[in-house]
Amino acid sequence: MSEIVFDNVWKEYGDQIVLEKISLTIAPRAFVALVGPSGCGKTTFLKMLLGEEAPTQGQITIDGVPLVAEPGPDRGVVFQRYSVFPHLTVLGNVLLGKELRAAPVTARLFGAARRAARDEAMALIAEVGLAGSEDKYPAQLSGGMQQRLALAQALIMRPKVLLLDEPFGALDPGIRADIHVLMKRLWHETELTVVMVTHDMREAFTLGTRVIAFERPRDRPEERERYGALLSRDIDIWPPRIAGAPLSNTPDQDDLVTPLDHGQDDLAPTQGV
Amino acid sequence: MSEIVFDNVWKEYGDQIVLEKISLTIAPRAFVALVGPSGCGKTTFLKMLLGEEAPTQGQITIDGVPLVAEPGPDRGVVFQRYSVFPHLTVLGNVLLGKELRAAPVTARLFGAARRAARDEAMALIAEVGLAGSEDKYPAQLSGGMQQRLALAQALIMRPKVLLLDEPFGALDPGIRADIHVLMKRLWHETELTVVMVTHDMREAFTLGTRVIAFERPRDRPEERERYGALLSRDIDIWPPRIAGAPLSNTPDQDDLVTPLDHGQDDLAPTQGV
Amino acid sequence: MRWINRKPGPGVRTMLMLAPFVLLVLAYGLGSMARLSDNPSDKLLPALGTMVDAINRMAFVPDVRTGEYVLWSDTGASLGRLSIALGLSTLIALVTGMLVGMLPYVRALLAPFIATISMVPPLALLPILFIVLGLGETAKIALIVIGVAPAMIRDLALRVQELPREQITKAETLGASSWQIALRVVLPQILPRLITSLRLQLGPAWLFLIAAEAISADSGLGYRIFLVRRYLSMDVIFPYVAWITLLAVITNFALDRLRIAVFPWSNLEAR
Amino acid sequence: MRWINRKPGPGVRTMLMLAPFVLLVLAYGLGSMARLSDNPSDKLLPALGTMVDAINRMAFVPDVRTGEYVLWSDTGASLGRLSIALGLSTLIALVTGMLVGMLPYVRALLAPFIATISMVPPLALLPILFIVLGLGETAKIALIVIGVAPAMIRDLALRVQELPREQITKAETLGASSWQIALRVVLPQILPRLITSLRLQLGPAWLFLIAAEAISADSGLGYRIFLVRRYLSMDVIFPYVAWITLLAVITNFALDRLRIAVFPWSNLEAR
Amino acid sequence: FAEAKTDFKVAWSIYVGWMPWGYAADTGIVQKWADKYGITIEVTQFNDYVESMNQYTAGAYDAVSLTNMDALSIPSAGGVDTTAVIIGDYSNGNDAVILKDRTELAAIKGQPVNLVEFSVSHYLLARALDSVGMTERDVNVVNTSDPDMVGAFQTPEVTAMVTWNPMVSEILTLPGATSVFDSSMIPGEIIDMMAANTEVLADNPDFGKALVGIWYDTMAVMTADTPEGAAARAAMGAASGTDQAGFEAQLAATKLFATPADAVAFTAAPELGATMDKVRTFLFDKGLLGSGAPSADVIGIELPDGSILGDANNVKLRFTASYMQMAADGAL
Ligand SMILES: Nc1ncnc2c1ncn2[C@@H]1O[C@H](COP(=O)(O)OP(=O)(O)OP(=O)(O)O)[C@@H](O)[C@H]1O
Ligand SMILES: Nc1ncnc2c1ncn2[C@@H]1O[C@H](COP(=O)(O)OP(=O)(O)OP(=O)(O)O)[C@@H](O)[C@H]1O
Ligand SMILES: [Mg+2]
Ligand SMILES: [Mg+2]
Repeated sequence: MSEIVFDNVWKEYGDQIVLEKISLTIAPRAFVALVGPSGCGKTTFLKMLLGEEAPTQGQITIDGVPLVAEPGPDRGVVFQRYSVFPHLTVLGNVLLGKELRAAPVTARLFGAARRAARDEAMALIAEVGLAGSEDKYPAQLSGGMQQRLALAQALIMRPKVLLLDEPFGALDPGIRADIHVLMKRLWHETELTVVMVTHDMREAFTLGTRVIAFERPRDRPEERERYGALLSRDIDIWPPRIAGAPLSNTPDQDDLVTPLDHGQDDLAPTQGV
Repeated sequence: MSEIVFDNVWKEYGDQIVLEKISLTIAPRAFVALVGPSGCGKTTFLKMLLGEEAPTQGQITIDGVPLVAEPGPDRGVVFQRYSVFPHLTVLGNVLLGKELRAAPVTARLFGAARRAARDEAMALIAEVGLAGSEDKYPAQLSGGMQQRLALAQALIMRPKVLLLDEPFGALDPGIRADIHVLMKRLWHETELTVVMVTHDMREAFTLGTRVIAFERPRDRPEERERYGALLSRDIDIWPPRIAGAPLSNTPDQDDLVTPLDHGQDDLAPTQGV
Repeated sequence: MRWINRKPGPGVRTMLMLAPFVLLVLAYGLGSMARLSDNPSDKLLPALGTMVDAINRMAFVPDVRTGEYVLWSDTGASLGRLSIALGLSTLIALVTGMLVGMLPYVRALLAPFIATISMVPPLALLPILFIVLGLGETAKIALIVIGVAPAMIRDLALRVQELPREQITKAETLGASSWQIALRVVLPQILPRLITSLRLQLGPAWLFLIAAEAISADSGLGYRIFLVRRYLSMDVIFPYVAWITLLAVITNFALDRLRIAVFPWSNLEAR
Repeated sequence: MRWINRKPGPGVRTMLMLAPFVLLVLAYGLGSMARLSDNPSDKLLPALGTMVDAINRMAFVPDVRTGEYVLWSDTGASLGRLSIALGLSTLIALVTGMLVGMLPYVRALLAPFIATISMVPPLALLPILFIVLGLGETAKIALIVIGVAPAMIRDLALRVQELPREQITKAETLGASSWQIALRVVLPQILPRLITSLRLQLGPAWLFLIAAEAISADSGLGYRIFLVRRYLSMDVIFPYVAWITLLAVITNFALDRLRIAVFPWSNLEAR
Repeated sequence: FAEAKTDFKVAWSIYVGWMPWGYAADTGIVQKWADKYGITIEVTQFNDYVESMNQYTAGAYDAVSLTNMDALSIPSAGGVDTTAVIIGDYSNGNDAVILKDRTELAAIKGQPVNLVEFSVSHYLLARALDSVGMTERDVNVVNTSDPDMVGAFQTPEVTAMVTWNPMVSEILTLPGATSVFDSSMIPGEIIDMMAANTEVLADNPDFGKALVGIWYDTMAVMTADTPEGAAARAAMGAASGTDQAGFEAQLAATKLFATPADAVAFTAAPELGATMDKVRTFLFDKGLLGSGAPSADVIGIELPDGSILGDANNVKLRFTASYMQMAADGAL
């Protein structure tokens, strides 16, 4: 069920300490939103979880087992950019994981195996709302569609952990609201622990079950190198969201956001000027 | 005092109609926020105002005079990216406009003229909060600092109109709040009409005196080419903000935004899930 | 309006495009007339009519010795060599470039060596090449490969390294092995660049081909140019040079079309 | 761990780097020994000792006829030609590249012509070059310029066009004229690329230099190589080729350092 | 190392005196003689003379066409024991010293002279200067590649040139060009021959016989005043980049030994020894007999009568009339 434990993890690049004494337990099926100022080490934290970077000190375990030191199919990922393959169509992108798993040498599927994988991929593509675009290349999709594609591509591997590094940072508010709905549904329906880095507070609190903030307590230039960021806040959302629990009928505030309906709660504070 | 008038302006690229029947009067010293979905023609609108693109039909006038068909020093601009020159230091970037104006052939200033321009530039640099970074290159600055630099660079020309194309889209919320304060102050203190494109509703309503939305009423794929975007909403902020009026002491909501203080007004709506 | 903002219309554009070519021909014609009026048997700048005769002789009259149409057999021989050599270079560059670009061990091993090799002037090593590889087609092809492949390898290795790290990571999270990453992620993305890289090397490839044919051959465009150079038969050399240029320009254009046809996505990106 | 993720440590890295060079020397040694045991006066693969003798003779013993130290006077002659030619090419490429890149009219006029010219094999046009420019230094320098400048012009024009349109617009809003944009926005940003472009053309430039010196000269590295080629004096040719390679590698490296020193911002960007 | 073998490779390069080899290969004469001796002979054409000699010296070929001087300075000085199997012709005007706007050889003093350094042109220049009491110090030699001579002569810098045909006849058609000294004034000193590796020849005398057989069969065709002869000369002209008339003009300046008997007579005459002595002295002066050679005697040259010029323990160049004699005797 994938409980992730960080046990006093430090990360240094050369002389620069990026993260200090991170100790943290992420419950199975949690949706952790990770926030913090630019450069504080959020991406570095994700990279360690991915296995791309090793901690300088301390240990990371998943279900008690030390983390494999390389990215693998148990952990899916979506980045802000470059998450999909520009040379593959939508279908090709989603199929890729299946093909890699099934055919170690050719990395391609044929005949019945391909048809089965294709059906699964098509279902997933429809689920993220890309039905009809199967034969398009990523460059022909909008930013929001590309990120949905990246999600579908990661989810077809049924990873235990899904890591998202500012996946929606480059999107329009309207598109972002759509994708939030999708994200929530997927999290409810799939057996997933999610760790998402975001710059957007609203997003963190809309989606997360838990919001974690990193901060550098000492951030004067001359101190930068000697001190890293710490885990400075850790808030559980209340009342708790529970994965798989039936979606309440009250629509999410975010889903309503369309450019001008926003007015109400934003006009108020600005009237002070 | 620069009143800008769009008189039934259409813009087409080849067969594709991008903007339709835009008629609009922008009052002197207005701060117009321009919103709308991606691809609806916001940047195209700005380009026409800049003089980079000519309207296919209709006319744009500033103070009754038809717009010069080329960008010039009366209209300043800040883009989301690439607004500053990577090969010049902060000081060099701000000085550039002065040098171009004063020395048509060498485009450089020497001696006393340079010292005077330098003093003015240094004052402006300090005003946008970059004092101390005069000798750094843009690549050594954070995104927020680069955008302040772009502002300073545009403002030293004392343009009548300042055009901003998603100038703060790539910035952190914390940094963005800082720059909003700066923007407001500059607008109050300088004789400026501002037109700002943004994706961020909050930003539009925090800064603008008037929010204009473009929308494509017909946006099915087969209709895309035949119909352009229209001016769909036009909201004056109430109570009106007036340029140059003393800043009220009530601090702007935005200025308070630091990552976690955000909680209050964002937690509420999400509890519904 | 500033000059940087002024754009010529389509008619003016065509005229401007043709102007330098027309000027070149005109300048040639005048120069030729001036020299020929001094010395009617001057061979350096033959009259256009003389060149037409020469083209006619080379292209449409069978050679007394071999009975072949010289221009066509020369073209065939040269293009044959060139295409084998470029095919080989492309293959070598693809394999080596991918290995160097992807695997840090291979990169440590080969990158400095290839960078050095690419600076060796191949013409100076011709004797060795001919002796090691014999005088047949092999040595000529090898000269082209040696002259062209190092630059292509370096270019491709660089492109492989420029692939966003995120893509490799993503592939790893999809369970890809090194081999699978090479096959499904790196290779297809590098192929369009391979074609572009090949286009950039067309000029040098012709150069080496001509140099090789100058030394030992009994047919080929370069062979013919060097053979008749002893007689300063510019009436043959000029058309041959123009023909080589035309072939190169066409190849260049065709390769680009090929890239767009085979890898449509590679043009979408450039938007 | 996947091979793409394995990185050699610094010690292993150095060893790997040296390995191909050591192997090359070893292979040469073995080949040389094998040939020399067949024919002790074989000249194709002379023993390393013979080469040291030759180096000694060329570099440290004055020539009986001229009293000069041959290696150094050859190097001086070649580097002199090369630097004048590369300086000229750089200048031409800078001016033309900027004009073609910035002004749509000039682009329409020259871009197709330059693309065509860059495909002409310059070696084939040597006779013309000689007659127009004489047999002296001018023709040699011109050959290098003709061989090298079109590629540089195209590269630079492309880079100028790649400058973000936003920068040009911004400059216009600061009141810049076309000339001022060229001087203060385009030129300084294109200069570092000019150096890189120059580095890429070092290989071809040496090639054309050697070809020009082979045709007519009385000193120069290429002259010497082709002169002693007549006697298959590989004991002189090998050290000369190694020396040329070394010079090219050093120039390449020095130019890159120069770029970083003079345009510090051009390296910041690459982060 | 050489031993009995059946496959042989012959290199020749494009020059008037060697064009018959290409013709012989094209028309089956080579095939005929190879079959007769049960061997194969591969004949390869070179565009570049120097490269053909280099290849032979490096062991890639068993026989090569070259001049007497180059045979001594390249294969022989390179340790390859070489035997002149066929003396085909000597240059009788094919090589010339040409001045621009001057008609006296003496006017060459102080001028730059363009020529292929260390080639027979260089030798011809030395002999020409000698004839008017000058040495190479009185001129300034500029190395110039042979295919570019015609173009080079038309540049203002070039005022004196030494080269060979076909360039000579092309240059002499240019205004102001005068031949002031040519090889007909030193007859028999610039000899064009077909030379083979001595060891290969010793182990495979049939190879030598085949070469001679091919050569004189071809001579018979090309010197004949018949339509076949004219066709042969036209073909050779085409192969060398000109036409029949141009080729015959070059032949006129070449003393071709049409019959084996003529060749044997020339080879066996005592003048050959005197010529080779002049040649080796010239080469020694230029440092071309090997660096550190103590005297012109380092390399032994065996003459047809068995006498040896130079070091008898280091004979690397041999002249023999025996194969041509077999042809003369009809003993092939
Ligand atoms: N490979 C590396 N080598 C050296 N330093 C690095 C490396 N990767 C990251 N850093 C440094 O580590 C710090 C944290 O970087 P990281 O990318 O994790 O920040 P982040 O929180 O993701 O920032 P952002 O919000 O801008 O994405 C930065 O100071 C960065 O310069
Ligand atoms: N130079 C051009 N040629 C052809 N079509 C263009 C050109 N520039 C823009 N367009 C088209 O005009 C439409 C509007 O583009 P524009 O960049 O103005 O949108 P936008 O509102 O700024 O979008 P975004 O929010 O993504 O920046 C788009 O459909 C675009 O494809
Ligand atoms: Mg990050
Ligand atoms: Mg836009």
